[in-house]
Amino acid sequence: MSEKYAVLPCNGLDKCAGQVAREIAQIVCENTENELICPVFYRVSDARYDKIAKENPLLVIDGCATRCASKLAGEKGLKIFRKVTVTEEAQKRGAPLAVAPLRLGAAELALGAELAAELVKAEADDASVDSGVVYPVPEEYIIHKKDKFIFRVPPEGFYFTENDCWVQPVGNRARIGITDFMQQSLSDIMFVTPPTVGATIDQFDEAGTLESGKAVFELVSPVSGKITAVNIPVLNAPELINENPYEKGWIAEIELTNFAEEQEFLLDAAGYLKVLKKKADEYHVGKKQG
Amino acid sequence: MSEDTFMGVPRNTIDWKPTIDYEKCNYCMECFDFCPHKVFKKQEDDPIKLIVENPLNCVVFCRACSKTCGLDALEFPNKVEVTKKIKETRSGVASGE
Amino acid sequence: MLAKSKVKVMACSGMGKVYGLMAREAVLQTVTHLCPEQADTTCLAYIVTGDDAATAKIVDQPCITIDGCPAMCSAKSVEEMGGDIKAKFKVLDVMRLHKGAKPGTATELTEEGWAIVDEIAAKLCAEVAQIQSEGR
Amino acid sequence: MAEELKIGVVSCSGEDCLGGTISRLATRKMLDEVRPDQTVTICLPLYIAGGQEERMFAKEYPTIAVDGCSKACAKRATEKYSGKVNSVVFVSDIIGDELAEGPALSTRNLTAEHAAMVEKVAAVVTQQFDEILSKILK
Repeated sequence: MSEKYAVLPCNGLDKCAGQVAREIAQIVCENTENELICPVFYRVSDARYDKIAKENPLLVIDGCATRCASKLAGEKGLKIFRKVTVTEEAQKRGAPLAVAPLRLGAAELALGAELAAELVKAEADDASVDSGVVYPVPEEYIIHKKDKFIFRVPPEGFYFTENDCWVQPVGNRARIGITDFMQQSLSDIMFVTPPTVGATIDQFDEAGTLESGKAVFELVSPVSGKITAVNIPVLNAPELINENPYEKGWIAEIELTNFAEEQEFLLDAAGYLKVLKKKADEYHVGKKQG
Repeated sequence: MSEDTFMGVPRNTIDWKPTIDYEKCNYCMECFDFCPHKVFKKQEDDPIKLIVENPLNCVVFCRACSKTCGLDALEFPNKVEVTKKIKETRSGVASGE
Repeated sequence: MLAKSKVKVMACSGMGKVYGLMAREAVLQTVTHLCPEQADTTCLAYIVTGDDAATAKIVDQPCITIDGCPAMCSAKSVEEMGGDIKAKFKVLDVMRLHKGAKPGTATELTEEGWAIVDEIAAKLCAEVAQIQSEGR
Repeated sequence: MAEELKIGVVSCSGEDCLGGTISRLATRKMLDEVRPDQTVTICLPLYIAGGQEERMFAKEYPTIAVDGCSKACAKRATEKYSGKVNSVVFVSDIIGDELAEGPALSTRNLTAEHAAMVEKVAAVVTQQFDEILSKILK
């Protein structure tokens, strides 16, 4: 899990709800390491905020149902990690903002503080989900070369399925992802739909999908268990998977339930290498060129 | 190739292939164009213009072609049951038939 | 008023993927139709050679790069040769706003591909205008 | 199946003149139609943006550079970063300097005349291609 979020408020100036959204964003950023995105500047220029927005989970704060901030996120191709709409929250609390004046009074400030506190707490909860497990980064890779393509396989610590997915177990936790061969077959990955955190899946169940201009690929989970985290940075920057699917390009973390038994059905590096060689010979990655 | 295996069991003992629901299929041929393994076959002169010709070519647990089908006309077996069956076959193979 | 130097808009013109062609076409559209007075391009291949005459065209000049894929060929080449990059764009980022779109091939674009090219060109042009207005 | 022989075709794909567009399209024609199974290409700027893998290109494949104009960017960049090229085809030699140095062309405005130029250039590339192959196979 990354340490901070990007916060995108609507900052609406013509409604009380928009002013509250601004207030919430400010309080949240004051109490966390989060980075604030100015929606006005972001609209006219990608450069200033693109990196922050793409590399961190995105928290969107909309004032009213016009949802300007959500729409802006959509236009920029960003995935929203969490969002809150001020008018809806006010409604839930039985204190609608419809007639509130533009300048924030005590009641509006209190609402802002309350919603901000909830968001800060939710963020702390997200962080506690982080298992703190350290996944060793492969020091080197076994290389299989075919024409101008080079396919990497981590020599140890990883197990594979014949569906080109891997699992890296550490204690009772594991990361899962796709192999270098599958990454190259898909080419530039554009969309990542991760599995749901908290979901329990069986071995070989679907654990999310990846989509490129060429195809949709279903990640076949090598193991059973409960999804404990997803790799947020890859949602907005799927190229991390293309760059290295075993390291920064992992997809999800899972709490293992039955690894000892399931391992029997998985391949080690040598076993997967055989499968990979055969696949590479059969349909050497279509006609992708540099 | 007949010696093809998946997870250590002969491929032909695993029931994994798409089934075309002809009630839904409109022969758009997206799945045919997509599948690199020649699972499907076009039959231009037949009223049934598309069939599953090579079920054993289908990659076990792959359902990618069904994602190209806007009409949901491709069905696959239940993964959990197929896995169970594979595991049973494996223990059978291991214990010497 | 001081004559401002034109912003150099540089495409990767990648050969292998449709995104490279889209970057190329978006630049041609920008410098020949949308804002020929404010922007022009120069040959990236020439820049890549590292030739003095070529790099002189971009050294310390305001540049915008548009790349097809995350290899970022244009951005990296322009940076290496000393161009002052004001903004970097990537076709793939725009493609993500058009889920399921079929833009064509690295040889030829479809109607859908051309529509996205026009959208990218409009973005490039807006960025050019902003850079010039800020005197950056 | 024996490892098939492949030949690298690298074009300048330049943005300054018509020659760049024609070089690009002729190379694409080799990839798409003329020798699809034997042609490999690389994006020229990958010599800078890429890694070791890309810089090995001209060492690994016999390479033909297709250049739009006499600046010979595809040839020069390949030789500077990767390795010797086996042959250079100049679009400007085939369609004439004046035409080649005209403004760059969008494929939106491709005419039958342009298509004919692409054909001509691709034919010369093919001839070089086959010559290189026959030398290697000897």
